[in-house]
Amino acid sequence: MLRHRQLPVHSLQSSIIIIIVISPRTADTSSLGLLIGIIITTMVVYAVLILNKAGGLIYQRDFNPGLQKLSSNDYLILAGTFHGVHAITSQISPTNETSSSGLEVLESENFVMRCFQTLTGTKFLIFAEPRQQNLDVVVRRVYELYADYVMKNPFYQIEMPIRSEGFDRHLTSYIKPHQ
Amino acid sequence: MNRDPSPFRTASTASTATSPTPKYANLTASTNLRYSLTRKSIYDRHLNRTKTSELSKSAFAFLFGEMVQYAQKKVYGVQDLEKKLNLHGYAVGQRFLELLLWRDGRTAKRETRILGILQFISHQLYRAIFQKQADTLEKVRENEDEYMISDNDPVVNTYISVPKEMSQLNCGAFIAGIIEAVLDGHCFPAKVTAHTAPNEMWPGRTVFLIKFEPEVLEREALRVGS
Amino acid sequence: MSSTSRARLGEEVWKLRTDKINAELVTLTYGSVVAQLCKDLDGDYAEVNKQLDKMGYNIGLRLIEDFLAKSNMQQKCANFRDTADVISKVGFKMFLNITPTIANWSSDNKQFSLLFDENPLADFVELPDDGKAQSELWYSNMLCGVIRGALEMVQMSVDAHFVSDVLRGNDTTEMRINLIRYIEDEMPQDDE
Amino acid sequence: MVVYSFFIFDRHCECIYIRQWLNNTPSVAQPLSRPVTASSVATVATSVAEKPAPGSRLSMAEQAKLVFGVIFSLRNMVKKLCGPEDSFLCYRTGHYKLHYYETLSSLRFVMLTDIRTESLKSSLHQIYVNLYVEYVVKNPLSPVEHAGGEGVNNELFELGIDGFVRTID
Repeated sequence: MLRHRQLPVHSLQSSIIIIIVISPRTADTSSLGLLIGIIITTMVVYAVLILNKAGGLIYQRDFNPGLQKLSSNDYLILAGTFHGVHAITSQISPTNETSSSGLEVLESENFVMRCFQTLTGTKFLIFAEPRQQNLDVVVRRVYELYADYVMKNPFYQIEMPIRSEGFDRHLTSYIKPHQ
Repeated sequence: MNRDPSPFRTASTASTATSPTPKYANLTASTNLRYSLTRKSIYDRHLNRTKTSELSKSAFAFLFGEMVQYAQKKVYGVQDLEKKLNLHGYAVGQRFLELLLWRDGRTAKRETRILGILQFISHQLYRAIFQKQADTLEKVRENEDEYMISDNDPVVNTYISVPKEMSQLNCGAFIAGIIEAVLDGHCFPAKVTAHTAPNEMWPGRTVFLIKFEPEVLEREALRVGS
Repeated sequence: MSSTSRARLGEEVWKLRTDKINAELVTLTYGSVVAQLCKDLDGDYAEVNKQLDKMGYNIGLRLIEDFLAKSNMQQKCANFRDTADVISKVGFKMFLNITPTIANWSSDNKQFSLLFDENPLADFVELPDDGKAQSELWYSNMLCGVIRGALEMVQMSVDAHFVSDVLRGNDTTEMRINLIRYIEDEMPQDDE
Repeated sequence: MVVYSFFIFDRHCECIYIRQWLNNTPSVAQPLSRPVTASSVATVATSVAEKPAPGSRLSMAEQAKLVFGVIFSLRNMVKKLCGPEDSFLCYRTGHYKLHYYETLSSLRFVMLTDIRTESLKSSLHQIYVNLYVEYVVKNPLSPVEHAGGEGVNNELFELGIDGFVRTID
C-alpha cells in the first residue's frame, strides 16, 4: 500500500533527495504533502531540544549518536545559557535592522545546529551532521508536530516539560529514517 | 429517560418516535424570543446547508481538548471522566441521529435488528460524522449481548497522549456516547465503552464495546422466532 | 503585507495545509460544552460567559502555535490594522473557514469590530426561552477568549467582547477588539 | 561580502584589538586607549570606547564585552556537547555572521560579516599567522602582554588587516 513519489528538488542541495511516502500507517494526517514522512536520505539528525520562552528546557531527545550524553541538569544549564546568549546575539547585531533576530545557525567542526524561535518565544534546536543546509525544512516540520501533538494534547500543561507519547512517536518516525 | 443536559433545542424537529429528545411543546405556542427582522432564523435556513461543510480538524481538537480539561477538573478518577465525555457524546449523537434520519428522507428506514443497527452505525453514521467507515464490526464470542466496533484511529484521539498514570483512559468515550445515543434513539438501549486496543500498525486503535440491555436480546429472540 | 495577500495566504492554508472535519460535529460539540456550562453554573449566564471566555483563552494560548506553524508567518505584524487583517483572513479562515468583516476602527487605530456574517458555532442554535438567556448569554464567547489568549502569546494584550449577536435578536453579530498595550519582550536576566 | 568588525581577545579574556568597517570602507581605527576587559569594561569611562559604534546602539567597548560573553559561552557549549576536541566555528543570525578562531595559546579572533560570507576559519588563521605573529609578536617594541591593546594597534598590523579584508571581499 505504499506509494512513492519523487518531488522536484528545489532549494535543496542536489545530493539530497526527498522521497515522500504516503503510508496508511502514518497517523499524522496533515493534508496533502504533509501526511507524510519526508525522508532526506543524506541527513542525520543528532538531537532535538525545545526551550520554553523563559529558557527552560522542556524537551530533549537524542536520535542518532553524535553528541555527548549529558546529565539532565547539564542540559538544563545549557538551555539556560543558550537562552541568554541567543538574546545577546541579536543585541550585538552590527547592522541597522530594527527587527533583529538572534542566532539561527551555529556550526562547529562536528555538528551544525539550527535554532528556530517562534513568534511566541519558544525555541526549537535541531542538532545535525555538519554542513547540512536544509535544516529549515526539518525545523518547520518539528514545529508542526509540536503544534499538533503537544499543543492539542489536553494533558499537556503549557510551558512544562513535554511527556507526550504521540509527539515522541511522530518525531521518531519523521527523523529516524534520515540516516 | 431524558439524558440530554441541554437547555437548547436543535433546529431539527423531525423526530423519530423513539428518540429521547426533549419535548417541543412550547415551540409553536408562546415564545418570548426575539428574532432579527433582517436575518433568517434557524427555522428559515435549510437543514442541509451545513451537510457538507467542513471546519478545521484543529478547531475541533482544541475544543475537544478544552472540553476534556474542563471535565477533568470536576471528576474523581478516570471512570468519572469517561462518563462525562460519554454524556457530551450522547448529546451530540442524539442530534446527529435526527439530522441523519431527516436527510434520509423517504428512504429512511427503522432498523429493527441488532445487526442492522450496528451496520447503520459503523457505516452511515460513521461516514456522516467522520468521513470514513468504522474498521471492524464483531460479535464478542463469549457474551451473547456484546458487540465490538473498532476504529483504528479515532478522530478525537489523533493528538491526544494519555499520561501513564491515567492509562485506562480513552477519550473515545465521547464517540462511545454518540453510539449509545444512536442505539437509544433506535430503541436498542445499551452501554457503550471505549477501550484502547493497539496493534503494531495502529497505536491508537480503539474498540467500542457495546453491551445491550437484556430486553433488546429478548426482542431479538422473538423476531428470530417468528 | 497587503490585505489581499493575507487573504491569499488564508485561502492557501485552508485549502492545502488544513485537515478538515465535519462542521456539524464541531457545532454540536460546542453546543454540548455550552449546555454543560449552563447546567453546571445553574443558569448563571454571566458566569457562563466568563467560563467560555476562560476556556477560549486556554485554547488561544495553544492555538497560536498551530496558527504560526501552519501559516508559516515569521514576521510580526507591522501594526494593529495588519493584525486585524491576519485574524480575520488567516486565523478565522484556517480554523473556521470564515472571514469576518473588519469594521468600525477607532480613530487611534486601537479598536475595531469583527462582523460575523456566518458563525459556524451557532448553526442550529436558538437560545433558551427563559426570559434572560437572550439578554445575558453570549453564546460564542469562547471566540473572544481565543483571540485574547492567542494575541497575548505574540505580545499583544487585548480585550475582546461581543456587543451584539443575531441569537439575541440583533441584526448583526459583532465582536469588539481593543488593543490595551503591546507587551514588552521578555529579556533574560543579564547574569554576568 | 561585507566585513563589519574584527576583535581579538587574549588569554586573559581581555579585548586587545577592535576594528570596525562601515559599508566595507575602512573607518578610523578604534584603538583602545585604556585597558578594556570583559569584566572591567562597564566601569571604564574612556573617550572612544564609550561612544556608540556606528550602526549600533552600543559603544564598541560594550559590544566587545558582549561579543566575548557570546563566544565564550558558545565555545563552552560546543565542547560540552561534542567533547573537548570539537571547536566552535561560526554562527549566523538573520542579519550577520560571526566567525571564530581560537589558537592553542588561547588567542581568540572574531570577525563579524554579512550572512552570505563563507567560512572564514582559514582566513582568521591566516591573520594570526601572517599578521599577528609577524607584526605583533615579532615586533621587538611590542610588549608580551597587550593590556589595553598596547602593541597590537601598530601601523603595519593595521594596514595588513585592511589589506586582508579587501582580499576577502
